Amino acid sequence: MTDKKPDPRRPDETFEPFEETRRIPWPVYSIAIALAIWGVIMLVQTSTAVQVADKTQEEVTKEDSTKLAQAAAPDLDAGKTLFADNCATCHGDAGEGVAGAFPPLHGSDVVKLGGAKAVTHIVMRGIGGKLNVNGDGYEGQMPAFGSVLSDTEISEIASYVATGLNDDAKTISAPEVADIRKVAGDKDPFDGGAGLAGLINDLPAQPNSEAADQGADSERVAQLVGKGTDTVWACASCHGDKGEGIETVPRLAGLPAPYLAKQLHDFQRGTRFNDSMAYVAKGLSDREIGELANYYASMSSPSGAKPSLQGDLKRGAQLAKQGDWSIGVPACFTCHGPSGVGVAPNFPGIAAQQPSYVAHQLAMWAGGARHNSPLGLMAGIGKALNDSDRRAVADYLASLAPMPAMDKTELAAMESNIPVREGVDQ
Amino acid sequence: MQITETLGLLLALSFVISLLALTILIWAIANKQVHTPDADDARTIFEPGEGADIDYPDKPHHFDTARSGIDANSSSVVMWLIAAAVFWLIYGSLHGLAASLELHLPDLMSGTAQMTFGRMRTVHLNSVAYGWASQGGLAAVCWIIPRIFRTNLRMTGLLKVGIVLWNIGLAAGVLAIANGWTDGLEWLEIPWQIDIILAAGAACFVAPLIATAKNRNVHHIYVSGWYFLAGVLWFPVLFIVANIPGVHHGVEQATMNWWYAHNVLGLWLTPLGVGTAYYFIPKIIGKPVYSYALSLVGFWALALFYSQVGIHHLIGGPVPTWLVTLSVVHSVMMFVPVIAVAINQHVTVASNLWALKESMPLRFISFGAVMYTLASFQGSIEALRSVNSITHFTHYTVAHAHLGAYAFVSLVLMGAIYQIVPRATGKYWPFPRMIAWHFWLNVIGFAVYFFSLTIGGILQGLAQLDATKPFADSVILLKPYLEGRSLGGGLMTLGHVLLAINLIAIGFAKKTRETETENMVAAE
Amino acid sequence: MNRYLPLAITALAILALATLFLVIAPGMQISAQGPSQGLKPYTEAEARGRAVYVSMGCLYCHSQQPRSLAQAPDAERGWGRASVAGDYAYDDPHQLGTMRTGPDLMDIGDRLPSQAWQLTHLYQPRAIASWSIMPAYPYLFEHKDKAGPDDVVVKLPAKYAPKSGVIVAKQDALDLVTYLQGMKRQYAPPKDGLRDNGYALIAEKQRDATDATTASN
Amino acid sequence: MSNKHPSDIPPRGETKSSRGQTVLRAILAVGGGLVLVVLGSLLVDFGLAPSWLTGATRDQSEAETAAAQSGGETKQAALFQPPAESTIPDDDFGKSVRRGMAIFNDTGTNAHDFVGNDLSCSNCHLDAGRQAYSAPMWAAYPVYPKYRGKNKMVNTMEDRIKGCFTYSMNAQGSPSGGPPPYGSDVYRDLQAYFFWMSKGLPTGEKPEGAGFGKIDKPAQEPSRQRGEEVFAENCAVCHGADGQGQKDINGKVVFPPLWGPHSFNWGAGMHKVDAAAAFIKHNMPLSEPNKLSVQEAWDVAAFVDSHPRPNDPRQIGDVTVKDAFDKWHHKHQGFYGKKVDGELMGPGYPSGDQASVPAQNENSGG
Repeated sequence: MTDKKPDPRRPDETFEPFEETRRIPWPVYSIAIALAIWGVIMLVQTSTAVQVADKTQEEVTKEDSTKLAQAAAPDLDAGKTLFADNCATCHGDAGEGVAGAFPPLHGSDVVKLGGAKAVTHIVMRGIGGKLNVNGDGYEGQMPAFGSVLSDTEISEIASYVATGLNDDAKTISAPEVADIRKVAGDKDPFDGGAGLAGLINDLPAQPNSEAADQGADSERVAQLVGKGTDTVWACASCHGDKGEGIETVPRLAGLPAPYLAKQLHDFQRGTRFNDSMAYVAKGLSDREIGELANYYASMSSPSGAKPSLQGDLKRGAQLAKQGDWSIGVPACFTCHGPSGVGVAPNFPGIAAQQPSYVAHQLAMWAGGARHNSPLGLMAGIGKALNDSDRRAVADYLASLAPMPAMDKTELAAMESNIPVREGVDQ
Repeated sequence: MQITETLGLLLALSFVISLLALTILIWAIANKQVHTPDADDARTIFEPGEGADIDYPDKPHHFDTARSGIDANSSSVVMWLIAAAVFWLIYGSLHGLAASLELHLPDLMSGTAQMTFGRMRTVHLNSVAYGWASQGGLAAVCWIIPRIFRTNLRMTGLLKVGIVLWNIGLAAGVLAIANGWTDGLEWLEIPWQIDIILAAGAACFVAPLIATAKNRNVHHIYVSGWYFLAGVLWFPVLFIVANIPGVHHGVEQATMNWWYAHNVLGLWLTPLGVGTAYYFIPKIIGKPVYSYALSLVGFWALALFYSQVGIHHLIGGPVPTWLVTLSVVHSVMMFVPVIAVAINQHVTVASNLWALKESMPLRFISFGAVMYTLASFQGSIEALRSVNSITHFTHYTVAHAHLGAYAFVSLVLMGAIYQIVPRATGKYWPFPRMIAWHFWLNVIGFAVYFFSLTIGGILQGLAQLDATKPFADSVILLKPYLEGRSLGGGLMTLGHVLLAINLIAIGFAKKTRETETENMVAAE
Repeated sequence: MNRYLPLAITALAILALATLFLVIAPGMQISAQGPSQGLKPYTEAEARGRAVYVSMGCLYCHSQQPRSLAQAPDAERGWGRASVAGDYAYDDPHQLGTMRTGPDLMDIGDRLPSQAWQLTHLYQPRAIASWSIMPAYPYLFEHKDKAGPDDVVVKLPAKYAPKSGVIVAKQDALDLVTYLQGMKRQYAPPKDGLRDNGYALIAEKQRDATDATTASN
Repeated sequence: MSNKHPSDIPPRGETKSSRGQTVLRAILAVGGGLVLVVLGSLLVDFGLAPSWLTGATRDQSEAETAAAQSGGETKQAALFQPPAESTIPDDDFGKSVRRGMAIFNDTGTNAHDFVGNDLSCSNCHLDAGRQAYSAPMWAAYPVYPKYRGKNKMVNTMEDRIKGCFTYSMNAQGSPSGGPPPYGSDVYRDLQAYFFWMSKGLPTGEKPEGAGFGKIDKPAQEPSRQRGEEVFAENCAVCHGADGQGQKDINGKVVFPPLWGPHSFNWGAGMHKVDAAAAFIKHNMPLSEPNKLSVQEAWDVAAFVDSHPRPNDPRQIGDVTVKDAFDKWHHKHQGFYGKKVDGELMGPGYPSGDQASVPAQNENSGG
């Protein structure tokens, strides 16, 4: 390019003859005006955003004042609704109970003698094991609601049970519930009727507690859970001291041991995908997996979950209790048991599970990144649910009381009975 | 509550002010209410009788004789700046390439803290933004301002002090960052203590340039002059306000951060690039720019709208809705100045396509100018909330940033260097063919780079929006595109090395041009 | 455009206007909000860890600003609820970030609370995830023949473990992990928390539109 | 301005005349701007603009994809859609509907005295009796009263429900020892529920979706052996390897038993292999209807229906299994009265011992 000759197409000296009249081309005008109109529209919309925010704030103050009013005297109507949502599944709509399975609350000697205070204790801590009500024997597991219901809510339920279902005159207020929570909030569930002896005077004879000796966990398990090994992190360092999980780390407490063991084996084999858990599972022996699974299955702990995904709880409840057959989704509880307590060995409890975990796993099933459910049942369900459905159901499940622990005798029976079904994943 | 309503009003006010200003401006131009620049003004860059010959970079131009006094006066400052700029270009490119390699070969250089990705990338950004683009741009400013004002560059000594301070500050800053001492804000990583040196250096540029403008020998300030003079005022203000320690924190600091970072692009690098292109395109072609009156719209709309786009980096973030919308709206309004500049520059080039074949510098500069249009259009679209959901947080943004800062600003400045250096030194480029090689390496390298990251970024963004895909998917799918980026970056770096070789070689070359120039003067 | 002074004054006035709208006005609004209830100032160790985070340039791959569910499934990934301005009240420098080459870290302390996990991952991310492209940070650790009584030993798989001796975390690594463990932003957000609600508005508008269509059908 | 090139000085006279053009251009520009805005908003409103431009919410597009994915959707749409639960009125009629629904979904609890096994109505009438092709109640209600061959008389809905209690719910094993007496509130509430559900359907016409739907004849004779494999593969996860279903930690039945003392008796419709095959094909496994092939459905139905279960309540006293077979079962495609692995199907379990493990090889009569 050094020795270029001047270009033969020399530009005309009088170029741009229309310079004077061609000021600003009209497309420039058009575009500028169109953009300006668009901009004004955008800004008008944003100004409504300001109003939206203001409204919310007012609503908040209103909510707060209603809450304060409630604190004074428990709202029995609210108690009735809460009873229908949380208790009626087992105890019946009118608290009539189910013969041989769930003790009645209407006309129950336990409620009559203990009043709203005893109900509060039981609702908060849960109860498991042998129990006599009105002379009939029951042996069930009632979950602890302390971690999923507020003081106000418990006071409403307990007051409704005491005064609405029975003719006790005394209700219990939210501050009183708060006092009970301080003393007894984090205690284990009552050990059958015998456990209530200290709480209720003159309680008719109760069967002896048969609390299976939970026994000291093997040193190895304690080591794995609390400290980990040279290569593997401690389970509790992510899943929490009580196995309650957090965010996308799932709750493990009370899940069926065979289910837990299968998941660990799947992580080992790569049939379930999670880098951290694959790392952990590869560092565990089969024996350790079995022991850990039993450890967590027999663990009882409060719920560590609360709705946090802005899910529509009504829709969530519908999906959990009735399903949405128009998109081919049966109720969660059809397989995962009433109130999501789980059905061993294949159907884990889903109550009080961490919402981000549930929503994320449903999404992973939908996308195929997780594919280890029996018969691939969850894949179809995951695909049928859309984003807001996933969040709705995850949030609803997070609002439920946690599943009770499985006792060791039950676990032992399960282990011997359940054939390990390998290779039927997908 | 009170404050929200006030802000709602302010928000509306801001946009109304911008719109009113723009309307008045356009009305005034259309109705000749103000003196609007016209074709005569556009000819300011030419001497009488000039403007019919292509301004060959390697051939003495008859116009240069008239200007040789002016050029000789500024040439040493310009050459200092160019030498420093090209040094930082090479230094920054190598760091950029290394950072790019680290993204797909993570264990390649993991042994030392100084070479970790988070630091290499930061050194790259600071080197190229403050070392290369700013100094390259200032070189063009110091070259063009005296020419369009037909006066000598004033206070060249102070300018040289500024250059020395700036480079000392920058070197200290880059070393600090590599060793982990950083202010921790994007574009503002250099510790504020070191920023004092840089601010002093920047201040040394303001006074001489204003003094030169004051002493100009022309009535009309050519459009490049508006951009340059506004830019040299804007940048020090931005730089000082943003770096005051202890004032900003939390989310307010984030809004300040992006007010600064985007204004460094919009009110500093862009004016440098656009101003340079506005001068060299008509100058090299030898014809004034097409529809010069539009340049007024281009400049003021840029100032009004570009200055408020920064918060589009925080769309969907923890900042007030009104603030985001304000920036989104202004981002889209950027179509106006960009179209104006595009009509000015591209029509001038398009009606003189023959010149692209003749002049390598013009090829760089007009390619850069086209990239300015594309980058701005892309930026406006990217600021829309729906598009931003996909592209934000992904490598798409990186591609976009390079489209603006590299394909536009850097290529324009490289073209300017190829045009200026022979005139400033009075020598020929020793390896003219390498200029063509440089051009094509950069264009091809950039194309590979840009399309890799654009496609990869969109896929990455879509994967991250899809709840049914684990996060890992967005990383795994990106890897081949990251490799493509390294390939493109490697080609670009190679191009820069060619520029550096040419520049070093011209330093050792024998003087050749001056004699020819003298001959021409004699001939006239 | 022939005079310099008007040009300079107008140019600076425009910049002042932009500063008013982009920095001063939001700054006032944000500071009127104050810190979110539930947000604690950084402890000394957390602040030291944060300095390591800043100095290593974690910002360039990790954002700290979960988006709203109307925009992206961040919360579903366990990245936490959408953040509001008050959540950052104690941040200086802010680390909001603009890239998600890696995941958002606003709520990492909730999602991955394990110190041991974090140390392994910092020492060598690929010991956990083979696909990871995060840098390793071996210089935050030292190789010792035998761990001292106060040393935190990094748990490593055989592939990345030293042939003899142990890898222990330096103070920088421990501080950094303390900072990460403290990144918990799951407390209830203030109802009037400042954030970009633009996406929620769009979603609302579309819902209204859909409702209108269904109603007319 | 010393540098003006003479040729570039414009003729000043033109300036005035260009004024008019300015106005014209301004009008053109405003018009053009408006047209752009209108066109743009029309495009957006009619959904012609790409979704990435309009920022369509993810929910919407996902829902569309989901709808597109489920192929059966179009077929489903043609079926009757029963009203949503939320439309049950709040008056006394609504209360009756709700009671009926409660009985339907948890029969053992809410009609405790009349249920002799572990089943609920909704175990076979899925989705609370709303699911098409799983004998939805909205499809049954409009065709009653009708003549039934099973008892050779005109059956009212009450008669029909009584039959369900008698056979499918094995009322003979219930605390009361039989189905609810005529006039019981159980019938009233269940009928209220069915009536509410079928609102809007013409009476006397059998709607599409009724019964268990049609199933093709199998290519091969149904095989218990193949059926056993299908069962282990697809059914055992929920119904247990022994077909006895599963209960939760409190002993509440979650998955119903398919045979044995706690399942439906030999008089129930589901003991017929053709009925069971149709039900299985169209409804099982839950959430994956039509997963099994026609052959597999027949095979596994044969396997399920060839196990002991409570006796046909009509086969009491002196009536032997053979008598019952000749009188009621000879036309049925089932295993009643036949020998399976040397064991006679039909004798049931000794009454009053419903809970015990089935006695092996017991002779007829009982």
